[in-house]
Amino acid sequence: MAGPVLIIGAGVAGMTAAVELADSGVEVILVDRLSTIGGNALNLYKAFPTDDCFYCFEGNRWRPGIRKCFYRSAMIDQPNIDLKTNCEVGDIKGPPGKFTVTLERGPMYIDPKKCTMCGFCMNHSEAFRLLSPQSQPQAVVFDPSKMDEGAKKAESECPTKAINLKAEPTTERVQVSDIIVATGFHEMQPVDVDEYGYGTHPNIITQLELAAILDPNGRSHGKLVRPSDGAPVTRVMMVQCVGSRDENYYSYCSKICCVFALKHANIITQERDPAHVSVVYMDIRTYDRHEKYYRQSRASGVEFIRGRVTKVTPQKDGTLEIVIYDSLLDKYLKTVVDLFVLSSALEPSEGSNMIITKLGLRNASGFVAPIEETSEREVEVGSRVYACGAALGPAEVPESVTQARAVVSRILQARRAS
Amino acid sequence: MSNDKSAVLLCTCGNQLNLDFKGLAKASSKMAFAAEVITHDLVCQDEGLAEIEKLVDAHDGRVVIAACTSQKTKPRIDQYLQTRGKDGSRIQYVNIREHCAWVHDHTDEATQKAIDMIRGTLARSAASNQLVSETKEVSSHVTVIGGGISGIESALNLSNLGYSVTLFEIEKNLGGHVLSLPIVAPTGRSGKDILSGRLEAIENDKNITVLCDTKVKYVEGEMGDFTVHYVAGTSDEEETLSTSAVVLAMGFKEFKPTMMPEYRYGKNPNVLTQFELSEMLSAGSLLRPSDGGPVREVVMIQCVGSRSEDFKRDCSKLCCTFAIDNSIEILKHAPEAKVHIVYMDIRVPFEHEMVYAESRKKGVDYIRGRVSMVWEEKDKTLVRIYDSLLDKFLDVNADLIVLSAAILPPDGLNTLSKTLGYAMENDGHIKELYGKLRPNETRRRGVVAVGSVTHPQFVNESITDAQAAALVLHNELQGGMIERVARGAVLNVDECVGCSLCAQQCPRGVPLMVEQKNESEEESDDDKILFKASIDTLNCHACGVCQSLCPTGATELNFLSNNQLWAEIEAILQDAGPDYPITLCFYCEECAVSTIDIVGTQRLKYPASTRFIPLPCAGRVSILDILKAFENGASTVMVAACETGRCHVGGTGNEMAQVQVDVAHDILDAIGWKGDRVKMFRMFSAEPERFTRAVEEMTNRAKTFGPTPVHKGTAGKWMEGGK
Amino acid sequence: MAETEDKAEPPAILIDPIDMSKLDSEFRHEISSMPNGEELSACFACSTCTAACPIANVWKYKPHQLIRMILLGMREEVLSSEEIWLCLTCFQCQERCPQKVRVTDILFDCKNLAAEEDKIPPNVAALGKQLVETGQLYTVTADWEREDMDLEPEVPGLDVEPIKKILKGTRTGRISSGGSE
Amino acid sequence: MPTYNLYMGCSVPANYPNYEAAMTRVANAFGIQLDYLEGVACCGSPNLRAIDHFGWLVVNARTLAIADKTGNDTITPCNGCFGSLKDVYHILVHDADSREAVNKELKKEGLEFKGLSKPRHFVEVLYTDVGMEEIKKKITTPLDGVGISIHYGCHILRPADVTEFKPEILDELLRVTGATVVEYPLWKQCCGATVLPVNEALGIRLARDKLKSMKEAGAEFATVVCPACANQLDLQQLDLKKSYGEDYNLPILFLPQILGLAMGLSEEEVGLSMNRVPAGPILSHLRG
Repeated sequence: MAGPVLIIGAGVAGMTAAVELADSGVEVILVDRLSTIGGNALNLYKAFPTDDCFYCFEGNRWRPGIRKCFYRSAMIDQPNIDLKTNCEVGDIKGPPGKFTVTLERGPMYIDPKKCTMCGFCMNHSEAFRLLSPQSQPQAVVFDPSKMDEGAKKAESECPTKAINLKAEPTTERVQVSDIIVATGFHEMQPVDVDEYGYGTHPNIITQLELAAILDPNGRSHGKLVRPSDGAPVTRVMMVQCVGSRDENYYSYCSKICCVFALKHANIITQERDPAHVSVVYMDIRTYDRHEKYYRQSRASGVEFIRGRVTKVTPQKDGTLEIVIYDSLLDKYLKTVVDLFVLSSALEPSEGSNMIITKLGLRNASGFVAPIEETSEREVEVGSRVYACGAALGPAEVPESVTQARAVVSRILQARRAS
Repeated sequence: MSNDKSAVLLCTCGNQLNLDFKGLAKASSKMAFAAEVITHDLVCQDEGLAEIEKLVDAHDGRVVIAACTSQKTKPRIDQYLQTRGKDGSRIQYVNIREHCAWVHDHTDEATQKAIDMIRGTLARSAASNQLVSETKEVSSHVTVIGGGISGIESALNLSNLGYSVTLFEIEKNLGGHVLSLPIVAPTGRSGKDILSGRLEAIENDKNITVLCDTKVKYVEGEMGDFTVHYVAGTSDEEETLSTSAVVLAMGFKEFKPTMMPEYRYGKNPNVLTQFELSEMLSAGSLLRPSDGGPVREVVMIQCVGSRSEDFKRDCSKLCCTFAIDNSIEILKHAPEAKVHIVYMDIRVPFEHEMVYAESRKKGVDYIRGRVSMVWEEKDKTLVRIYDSLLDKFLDVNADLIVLSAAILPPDGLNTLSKTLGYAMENDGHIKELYGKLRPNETRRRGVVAVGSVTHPQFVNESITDAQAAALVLHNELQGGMIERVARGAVLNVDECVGCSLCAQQCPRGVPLMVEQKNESEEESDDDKILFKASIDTLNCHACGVCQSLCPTGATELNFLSNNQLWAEIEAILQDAGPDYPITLCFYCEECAVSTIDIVGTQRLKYPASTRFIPLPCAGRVSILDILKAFENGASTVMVAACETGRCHVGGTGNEMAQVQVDVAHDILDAIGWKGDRVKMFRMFSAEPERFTRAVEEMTNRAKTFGPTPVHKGTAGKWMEGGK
Repeated sequence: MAETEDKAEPPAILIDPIDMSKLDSEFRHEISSMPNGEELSACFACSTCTAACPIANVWKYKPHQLIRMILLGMREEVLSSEEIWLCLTCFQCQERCPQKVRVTDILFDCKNLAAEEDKIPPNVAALGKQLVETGQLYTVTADWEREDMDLEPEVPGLDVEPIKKILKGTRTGRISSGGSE
Repeated sequence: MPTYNLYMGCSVPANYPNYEAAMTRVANAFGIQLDYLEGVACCGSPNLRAIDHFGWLVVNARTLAIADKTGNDTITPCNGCFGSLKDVYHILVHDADSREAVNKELKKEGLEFKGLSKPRHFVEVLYTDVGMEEIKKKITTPLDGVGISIHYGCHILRPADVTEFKPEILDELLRVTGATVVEYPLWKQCCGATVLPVNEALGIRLARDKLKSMKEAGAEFATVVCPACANQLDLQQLDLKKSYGEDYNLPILFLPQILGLAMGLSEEEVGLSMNRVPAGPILSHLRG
């Protein structure tokens, strides 16, 4: 029997599932724990395999065209979609088809339907800000820790009365027929991979942090600079498989780090002020057509060293001295770099872990796994429970989209059958 | 007449916009096409929406809304009106917030820009048509070409969604490569096992017709009305089948490395490809082909033909996993056997890495390096390997040498594309509509591609593909009753001269050239066949490329006719002159509008001497439109479009625009103007400075080039064109 | 992988790393700007060239290592290596390179660079000298053999002077005249 | 049959008049006219290329420039010369700068490289311009069943994009004589000639491996189309007795010699006596 579908996580996968279901006339409740949706996509600047803005998103019947910019996805104005940001899933009860789910929503200081981003509140108080020009919903967010007089003035004079500083957390129970787990991934913080010294020095960063530096909407307007002192970067070293393919951390291959790293290497060597980039690797894994990134990076002078990093030693001038073992030359190399970038493992998001335990799902290295070990249907993870995107393991955008569509396809099929 | 007048609704965004709204209202009310002017503080809130509804009723749907970006307000307004059964299809939008108030320092300049753009939009609105929702009934039959795992899964999923399916397989029976896989990662089950249940389901599904040993020769037509031409078995009797949509699921072809002498493939029976080994293993026997002797030592060689400029440039993705799975399988048959895998980079995604580890524990020996040569001595097969980590050469006396040969697209994709009209990748696979967000879809509506026809895919990925593609077709066919607002190109057949430019250049291959029954009037044409275009507006993606190319104006977008656009150009440039040189910017409502909006949201500043005209796609702009702009007093013209290779209609809209701009540039040069007064720019909303830089460039040119011949009155009228 | 298996740092004293800042980062451009060098950077160190080489086993630096060294900028080591002169010029490495790197040709380029710095094995230098002096590598001694075969004793059309003249003016001349001008 | 320039280089005329004679006689038999190029000498390869790229370019460009004046293609019987001429031709045709620099030098002699005369190997001309049918007609005393291994030589095969030569050409030219081509693992391997000056032991080792491989594959004798290769495989066999204590006794014949014999030329006419390893088997076969 029909009822709304709950989608947990509003990244690429979750949103695709939501939009496809809505288009097919199925009501969905789309929840995300953050106050702007889009997941990791919003922070990645450029996306492979097409190398355009990460935050563009599938078109649909409401927005014809094959894709649209993210801020136009009008998630709060689409029929059949009930978007709940700043919202976590509490306990889940009841039989498949009749799940009763508790949704715990943080205080809604700003009513996204009312906010017009006119800027009035931001002019009066630091407490209000726009997370990203692409943020969805298009609305400011309020940070209670920065509460001040201006905020109160803003509340009383907001043209649309969109602000409620006294907002309280709310809890509601919803009944849903199916659950889609789209909780995505999280980039491992390699703090305890001691040989790389992450966290001990500002110029030792992860690929996601590098993406933020390269993003023209970011602090340095896309210029490649050292976090320590904002000085231009002339030498970068990236090291692959940090926490991946490593029995001490995650045994699996995180699958997209190589492409991710080479994409950044290409942006640096081809679109930014000249800088020398070297990549230390065990195996370069540019699967399939991604080989293109490997070809291009070699052509644009990126230096590849097959081996491992032996030693990282910070220097007084903010640079880092690095000793690498080159397994093809069987020699040790020593160099000095401004920026040391770790291609850190992709790990399951906290969300996934929580859902896996609550719904008693199988897991694959902590990610959501198909319903049976021997199952070849990757998106069917439980009875009336589905998963798509990086919740199932490291995935690229197109994979997430296909999996989301597959989920919707299966749900519609099941509904026809009953 | 009065019914070409529109109401103007000005939004002050809660009195937060730095514009002179009194002046704005005053000026607007004086405009020829303005019926009434209303200033409202919150158009996007319920009061505002109610106001819009009133105006729509009062003015036959002709309303010009001057507010923030339509990209945000339109969906809300559309839905509000739709739920009340009102028609909002004539509403036009002017962005006076992100495109005016937020980006210009001087109120009066920003206000003047808003005034001009409202005037222009009123002119567009005057000739706007109501768009009606149309329905079309099509058969709910889908054709699946290819009976491998992805084809089988497609058939089953489509059947579940209520479609009747014909499944074509060129071989004697269904199953494809998977039939011969001893083990299917990550399930641990055999290919046969994966298939058996499905084959049964197909048997018992009366909605699925299976045609094995049958070759599809070609498919013609368009969504809802395709005709499949095929021949069964050895007969050369061609049969046809009419269907509404096509699923391409022909799988892949394994490379046969006969032209690589170093491996002796095809010369030495003990040298096999990885798939040939799979067949051997799933047949249950592991013997030395040359003499049926036992297999004690196996050498597998990775990247044979893959990652090679001579054969296949890219990685074949599956080979490493296949090799590892097969090596473990070999050890099951012959526990004492030694297996060496010679590789350059081992590439096993996610948890396949653990299978890699398992194989190492089981004793599979991995050699990073390459093979020098394979040769025979008496009845022995020897292989010499260079180990790049040991820096040593190793000779192995091998019973089996297994080449992980490249995975290539299947034969016949090119032929089929000729009539079916999907696009191809350079590597010979089928090109997906948009690599990032529109996988499985192709350039042609109603044609989807699943499994390895687009790129090598694992079994479970192919299955997911098939499930997803079924949804894509279901969204298109809507169970046989297609219902959609007919927003797109409309063809006036009488005006068509059959030049077929539209059919050749449409990014989505919508226009078809159909033979005309020769109406006997002009018998002078000695019975030569006359072709004319035919356009199904429901299939159209409304980019306007056909319109910008059509020499006779036979095809036009039903929401942006030539006269509408030309009227807008004339009106928006009404006061354009030499003293305040105007840069007119045609921007596409894809990457360009986003970039310009983001510039606004970021409050970046640029000169206010700019005027904007939105187009669905830059491909809509024609040489004529550009010249009209100059004729009406523009000093410079810029076209803001999507990045190269990133066309939002799924093809070449932006490149067509580039052509129009280049030609316009040359024409200007030819008639003694400065060609550099027109230029095209590629927008990218992640890089808003692209737009501000572009505007700086064109406004500077406007200044430095000075008055145009039109301003000086020295320009000859080169343009009588247009109705 | 060694790193991840035991995380203990090797005692720094045992490591004598190559200081990359002392290497010649221009070397790769010097080579790739030469007639056959364009594809140099396409190398992905698969070592097919070494596998294809019939004599790599007697080389200290293998072909793929020489290419690595060029990319890294180890100019001195490459140009003074014996290997570049040991190359058979059989072109098997070049023929089989999956990335179309012209390995043999690049070694020719290296030899020329070495020659420019007078790093030439004596016997090769001698051959150069002989070319400048005689205009040919082999001279007819047993002309009776030619007569036996009814061939003119003197090779028809042979004229060594122009070649001697040309080579005197090029690097060969400089090398064989000893020091550089 | 067209006329060709004949570029002998220095090794064949000095060391292998038998090759030179066999070639000219076979050529005559097919009515091919060979005109010795006037005023040319050594190609210098590959040692010259190694130490003096530019000098090597000019020297060979000069040969081709002289040939240009005749408008005819230029034939050589030597893989070394063939490799040099082909390579230089390839470079000058594809690289305008080198071409300009080289022509600047040649101008001093009033010469210019135009690229009109294509460098070609004698065997390739036989295969392409004469054609197998014509050759077949001329075979009077076939070498039925004699097992022959082919040493192609590096510079005729590689780099393939430059030499544009296919190994099948030699296979077919042999088969047409009725002989059996004996395949052997090391068919691609170098004869070792190039390293002799730098490392003689290594050079000899390569020749020896080559001979060993042929012999073990069951070759009765072997054929070459290059004087340098002949030095290594024929002459060297004598030293191998000393250095390795191995006696392969594998006769090495130039392909035109074999072709000539099959076409009825006498041993004297193809100068068989000058081959270092006596060609016993084939003679007995022809007599028998």
